[in-house]
Amino acid sequence: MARVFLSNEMLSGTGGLDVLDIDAPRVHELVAQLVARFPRLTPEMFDRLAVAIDGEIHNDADYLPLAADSEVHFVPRIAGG
Amino acid sequence: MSTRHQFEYVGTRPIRHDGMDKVTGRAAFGADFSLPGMLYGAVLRSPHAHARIVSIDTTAAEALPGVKAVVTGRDIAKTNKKVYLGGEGALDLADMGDNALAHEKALYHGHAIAAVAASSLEIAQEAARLIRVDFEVLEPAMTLERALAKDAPILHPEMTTGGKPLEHMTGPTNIAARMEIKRGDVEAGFAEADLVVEHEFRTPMVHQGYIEPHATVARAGADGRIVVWTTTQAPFLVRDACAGILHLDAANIRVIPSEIGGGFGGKIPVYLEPLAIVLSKKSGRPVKMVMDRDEVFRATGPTSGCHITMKLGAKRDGTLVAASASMWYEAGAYKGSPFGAAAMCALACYNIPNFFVESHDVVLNKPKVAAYRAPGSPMATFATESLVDEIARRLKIDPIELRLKNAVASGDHAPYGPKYGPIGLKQVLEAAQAHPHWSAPLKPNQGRGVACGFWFNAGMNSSATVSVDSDGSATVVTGNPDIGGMRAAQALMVSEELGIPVERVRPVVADTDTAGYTDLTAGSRVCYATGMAVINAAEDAREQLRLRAAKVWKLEPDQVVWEHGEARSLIAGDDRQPMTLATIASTLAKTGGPIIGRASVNAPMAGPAFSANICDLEVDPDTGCSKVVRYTTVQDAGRAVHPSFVEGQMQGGASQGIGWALNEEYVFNAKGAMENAGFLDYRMPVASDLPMIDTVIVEVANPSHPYGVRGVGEVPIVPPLAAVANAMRGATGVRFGQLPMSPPRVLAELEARKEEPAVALSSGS
Amino acid sequence: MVTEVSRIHVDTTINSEPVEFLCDGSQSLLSALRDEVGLTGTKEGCSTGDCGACSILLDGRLVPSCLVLAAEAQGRSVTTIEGIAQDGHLHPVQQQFLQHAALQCGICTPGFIVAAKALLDAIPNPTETEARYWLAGNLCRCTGYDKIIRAVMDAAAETQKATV
Amino acid sequence: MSAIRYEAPTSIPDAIRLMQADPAATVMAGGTDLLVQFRAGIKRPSAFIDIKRIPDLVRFSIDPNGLTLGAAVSAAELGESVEFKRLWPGIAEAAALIGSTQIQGRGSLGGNLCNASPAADTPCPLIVNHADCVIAGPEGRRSIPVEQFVIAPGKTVLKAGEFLVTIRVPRPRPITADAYLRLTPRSEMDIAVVGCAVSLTLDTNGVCTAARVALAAVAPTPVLVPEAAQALIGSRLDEDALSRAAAAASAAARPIDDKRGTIVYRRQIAGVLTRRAAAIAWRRAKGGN
Repeated sequence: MARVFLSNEMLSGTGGLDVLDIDAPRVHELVAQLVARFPRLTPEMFDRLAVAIDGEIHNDADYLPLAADSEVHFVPRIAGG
Repeated sequence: MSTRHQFEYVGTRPIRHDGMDKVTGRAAFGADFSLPGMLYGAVLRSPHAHARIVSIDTTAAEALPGVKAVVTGRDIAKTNKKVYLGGEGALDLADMGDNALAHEKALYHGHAIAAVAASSLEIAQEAARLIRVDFEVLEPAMTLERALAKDAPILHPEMTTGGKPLEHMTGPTNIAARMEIKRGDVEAGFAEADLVVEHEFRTPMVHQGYIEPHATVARAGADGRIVVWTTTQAPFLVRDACAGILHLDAANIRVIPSEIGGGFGGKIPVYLEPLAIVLSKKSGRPVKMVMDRDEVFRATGPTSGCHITMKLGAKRDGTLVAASASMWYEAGAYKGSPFGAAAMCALACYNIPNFFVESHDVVLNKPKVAAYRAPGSPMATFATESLVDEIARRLKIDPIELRLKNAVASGDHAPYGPKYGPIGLKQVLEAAQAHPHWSAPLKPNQGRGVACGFWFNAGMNSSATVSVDSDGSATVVTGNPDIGGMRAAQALMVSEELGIPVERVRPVVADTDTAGYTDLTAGSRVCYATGMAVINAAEDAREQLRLRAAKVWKLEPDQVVWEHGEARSLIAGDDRQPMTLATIASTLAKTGGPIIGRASVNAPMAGPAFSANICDLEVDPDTGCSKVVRYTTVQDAGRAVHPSFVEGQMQGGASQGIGWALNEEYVFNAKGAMENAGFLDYRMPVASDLPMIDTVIVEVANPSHPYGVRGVGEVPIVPPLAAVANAMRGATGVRFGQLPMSPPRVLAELEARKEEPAVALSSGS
Repeated sequence: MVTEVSRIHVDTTINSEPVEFLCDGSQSLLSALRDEVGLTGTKEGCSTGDCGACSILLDGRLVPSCLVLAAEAQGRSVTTIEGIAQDGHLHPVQQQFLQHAALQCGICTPGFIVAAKALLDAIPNPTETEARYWLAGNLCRCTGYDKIIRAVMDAAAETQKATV
Repeated sequence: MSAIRYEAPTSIPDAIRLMQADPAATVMAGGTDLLVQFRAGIKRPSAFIDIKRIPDLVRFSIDPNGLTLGAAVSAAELGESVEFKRLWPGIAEAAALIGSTQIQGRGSLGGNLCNASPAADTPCPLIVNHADCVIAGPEGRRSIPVEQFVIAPGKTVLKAGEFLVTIRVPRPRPITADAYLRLTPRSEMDIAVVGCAVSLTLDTNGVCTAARVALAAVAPTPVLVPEAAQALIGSRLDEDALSRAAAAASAAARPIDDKRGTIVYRRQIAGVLTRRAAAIAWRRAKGGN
C-alpha cells in the first residue's frame, strides 16, 4: 500500500482528503485509481505534475514501480533556468 | 546504484577542448554565421505598452526596393492547443507564439508586431519604419498594484485564475494562477512563538544580462526542409516550439546550435526563430536576424519583479516554529512567472512544523518573463534569509548557529512534500562557519551578512554516444550546447570510464538531426543528466571493448576484466600481455567492426543543492554608495567533475546576485517604456566593483548519479540577495526590504535613521 | 557597375597584413571587420561602447570598434583577437585564460584578451586594482571576473619572468 | 536614402569649407557620444567630418603658459602625460573617469565639451582651471572662457561652420591645485549622478586666497558656484568653511529627477562632493598630495 500525498490543487476535487493509501504496482495504475475515485481529478492534471517516490522526483513516472511502503508526492514540474 | 568515490581523471582541471577556439576568436557564435544570398531581418516593435492592433498596412514597406518579405501576426495562425514544453507553465506554445509575433494586442512596449526581410539590414530597418500600424491605445498596467486593482486594465479577457483560486478570484482578472503549500497549524505555531518578525519585500524586474544578443539564421527549402542556425540553450525545444507555433512538422526542422554567449535561462524560449523561418519561406532566401541590446532588454525574458510579505515565528532558543508568506510574482505579458517554484523554495532550507505559503502569478504590461537561474528562488530566499537574520540579531544567536539549528537533513520532509535524500546543507553551513572569512575583523562602516539557498536541479532526458576511434581515442557526442565548460566535464567522464587521458577524448555538441533527443541546457542538469548518459554510453563502449578482447584471446567473457584502459585476462599464470584500448581499436575492422557505446536516460531530478554565502559590505555613510569588499561562497556539488567550472558557476552566480542586490533594475516611464535598456544605465557589476570571490566546494554524494554529481549551475544566485542585504543591515543598521539597495535609497534611509536612532524595521517603500 | 551609393575604399593593415575593403560612410569598423573582411572574432554585445566585447587595437590604442567608423581605418593599423597569437604561439594572456578556466561561454573572451594585452603593454606589472579598473570596460556575466583577473596577473608575472 | 558621407579634411580651412557646403554635416572627434546618438537615431547627420586628420587637432603641448590641447586628442593619450597629471590632477581625474579604457582610447575632452551633456566629467575641472576654448569658423578664430561654451543640454555657442579646435589651460599659479570627484553607483562605466571640481590657491600659511567650485549634473549646464568658493576663501578649510561651502553647493544645485538620481539626493551629494574635493585640492596645494 503506497502512502499517497495529494498536492494542494487536488484537495477541492477530493473533498479535502490530502493523504490516502493506495495499492498499485506502478504510478500509472495509481493515477488511474485516483481519477476513477475522484471524478474532478483529470489525467491532464497529472500530466503537468512530477511524482516523487521516496524522495526521488521524476517528471515522467508512469511506469516506475511502487514498493509496498513507498511514499508518493505529486509536485509541480520544474525545469529551471 | 553504488556511488563511486575514487577517481583517476574526474576532479582534475584539464584545459577545455573548445578553449583554443574561444581564446583565438575562431569560435562561432550566433551572429558569426552567414550564408550566401542571405537576407537581413528587422522587427517592428510596439511603441505602446498596451494596445489593440486594429490594422497593419505593409504596402509602403513591401514597395521599398530591396524588401523581399514582410510578415505580421496575420501570417501565423494562432496556436490554440495547450502544449507545455519542458513541463513548465512558462513554456506554453500559444503564449510563446503570440509573444514572438503579436496577433490581436500589443501587450508590452517592444512587443514584436511585424518583421521584414531585405537585401540589407538598413533597408529592412527602413522598411520596418514604413509599416503603418493602427493601434487602439489602452491604459497599461505597469505595477502589481495596478494589475490587481478592481478597475485594472485586463490583458487577457478570456483568462481565469488557475491552480487554487480564492472564491473572489472569478471573472476577468490579471491573476493567471494562485497556489498554496501548507503544513501543520500556522496560527497555533505563531501563538507558540516567543518572537515574531514580519517584513515586506520588493524586488525589481531584472535581466539575465548575457553579453551575446539573440541571433538566428533560418533557411526554408523549397522541399519544405527547414534548417535553423541559432544561439539557444534548447535546440530540441526550438525545433518543437517552431513546429508548434508555425503548424509545421518537427521532422522537417533541423536546429543547429551555435556556441552560446550566455543564457542563464533567457535563451530557452524562441523569439527570432519563428520569424526568420516565415520570412525565409516567404522570400525563398535564407534570413539572418540579430537583436540589438535595446531589443534584448525590451523584448526578451527578464525575471519577475515581485512583492512578498513574510512572517516568521521562533522560540527563544532560535527554533523556527511558524512561517507564513504571501507572494506576488510579475509574469509580464503572459502567464508563467516562477511563482510556484518560489513558494516551494522559500522555506526549503529549514524544518518548520507550521507554515502557510500562498503565491500568485500576475500578468501585466511588461516583457514576458523567462527563466533566470533558479527561477523564483532568489527573491523568495531574499525574504526568508533576511528574516532569519533579523531573528538571529534579536535573539543574539550566531546567524550560522541559528541556521544549523533549523537546517534540513536527509530524511526531513521538504516544504513541497517529499523527503530529502542525502543533502549537504549542514556541511555547507559548517564549512562557512569554519572559513577564516567568518571570523575576520571588520573595519568601520563595514557589515557582514550570511545567507543560504536551495535549488531543485532538474533531471529530464539526455542521450549520448561514445565511439572508439582507430587510434584509440574516443568521440563523445551529445545534444547540449556548452554554456560553461561542459565539454571538458564530459571528456573527463569518458576518460574515467575508458581509462584514457582526457586529451584523447573529443567532445562534440551535435544538432537535432545528429544527436539523440536531449532536453535543454538549463536547470543545472547537463553535468548530471547528460553526464549520466555519457557515463552509461562509455560503459557500453568499454563492455564492447572487453568482449572484443575476449574474442581475440578466445576466452570466455567472464575471464577478461577492464582496468586502467586495458583488457586483462583473469586466468592464473596467464602470460598474455594486457590489451590496451589503442591495440583493440587499431584492429576493430578485422575483429568485428566499429565500437559505439550509446545510452539515453530520463533522469530523476538531480538531487537538491545547497549553498551558503558570506558577504562583507562597506557603505559610505555620506553618499549611500556601497562596495562588496569580501565574498565567500560555499556549495555542495555532490561531486565536482571539473572543479574550475564548478567554481566558475559559484563566482558567476554570486556576481549576478550582487548586481541584483545593489544596482540592477528595470526602470519604466509613465508610458510603460523601459528607460534604461542599455549596459550604461542597466548597471551590471564591472570588474572594479568586485573583490575576488572565494569558493569552497563541499561534496555530499547524490545517490541518483554514478559519481554522486548534483546540479551546480543555479543555486549560486540564490543566497547573494540576502547575504548582501544582511551585510547592509550590519553596516547601517537598516533592514532593507526593497532592492536594489541603490545609493539614493540607502542615503534616504540613513538620513531617516538620524532622526530616530532606535533600530526599526523599515517599511518596504 | 555604378551604384548610386558610392562605397568608400579603405586600405588598411589588419594583424600586420595589408587589407582592402569597401564600406559605407556610417558603417562601424566592427561591422566592416565582421561583414566585409570576415573576421568574426571581434564580437558585438551592445553597439554603444558599454560592454567591451568589440575591443580592438587601433594604432596600438585600445578602442571599442563599434564606436569607430570603418573609413577611419584608412592607413592605420588594426589588431583584432585573431592577431593576438603570433605565428601559432598563444600570447601569455591567452594561455593563462585557458589555464585558469577564465571563460565560461566565451563571448566576452576576445574583448578581454585584447584589452588585457593592451594592459600589459601599458603596465607590465599591474596591481589587482589597476587590472580591475583597466578592464572595467569589459563586461562578463558568467565568471564574476575572479579567474579573469587571476589569469591576467599570472600572464603579467610570466611576461616579467621572460623579460628579466 | 542616400548614404551618409565620411570626410577627413587635413586642414582647418578644409574642414570649415566642408561644414559651410553642407550644414547637415557634423564634426566628429572620438565619436563616443556622437556615434551612440547616431545609432539610436537621435542624430541623423548627412556626413561625418572626421577632424582627427588635422595635425593641430590631435596634438597637445605644455609650455610655460600652460596646456595647449587639440580638441580631438584622446583622453587616454592625454592621460599618459606625467607632466599633465602633475599640473592638473583634477582634469586628469575627470578624463580618466570618462566611460572605460576603451572609451578613453577614443573620447576627447573637446568632444566631451561639444556633446554638452549636463553630466559631462571634464568641463567642470576645465572651468575651475580658467580654461579657454579656441573656436575656428568662417569669420576666423575666437576664444571664449570654457564656462560660456555650453549653453544648454546638447547645445554650445558654436555657430554654423564653426568648430572647437583647441582648449587652452593656463599654467596653475603657485600653491594651486585642483581635484575632481563624481558619484556613480558603479566604480566605473557610469554617468555622473553628481560631479564636482574644485581649484584652490593658498598663501604660504595655507590660507585659501582664491577658489573656484563647479558642479556637474545638477543643472542644464555645468555650474560655477561662487558662493561655495567665497566660503573657502580666507580659511584653512576648517570644518566651518567646508560646511558653508557644502551648503552653498547644495543650494546652487537645480537638479532634476531622472533614472540616475533624485533631486533630494543630488542636492545632498553636491554638498558632500564639494567638501571632499575641496579637502583633496587643499592637501594637494599644500604639497601633501
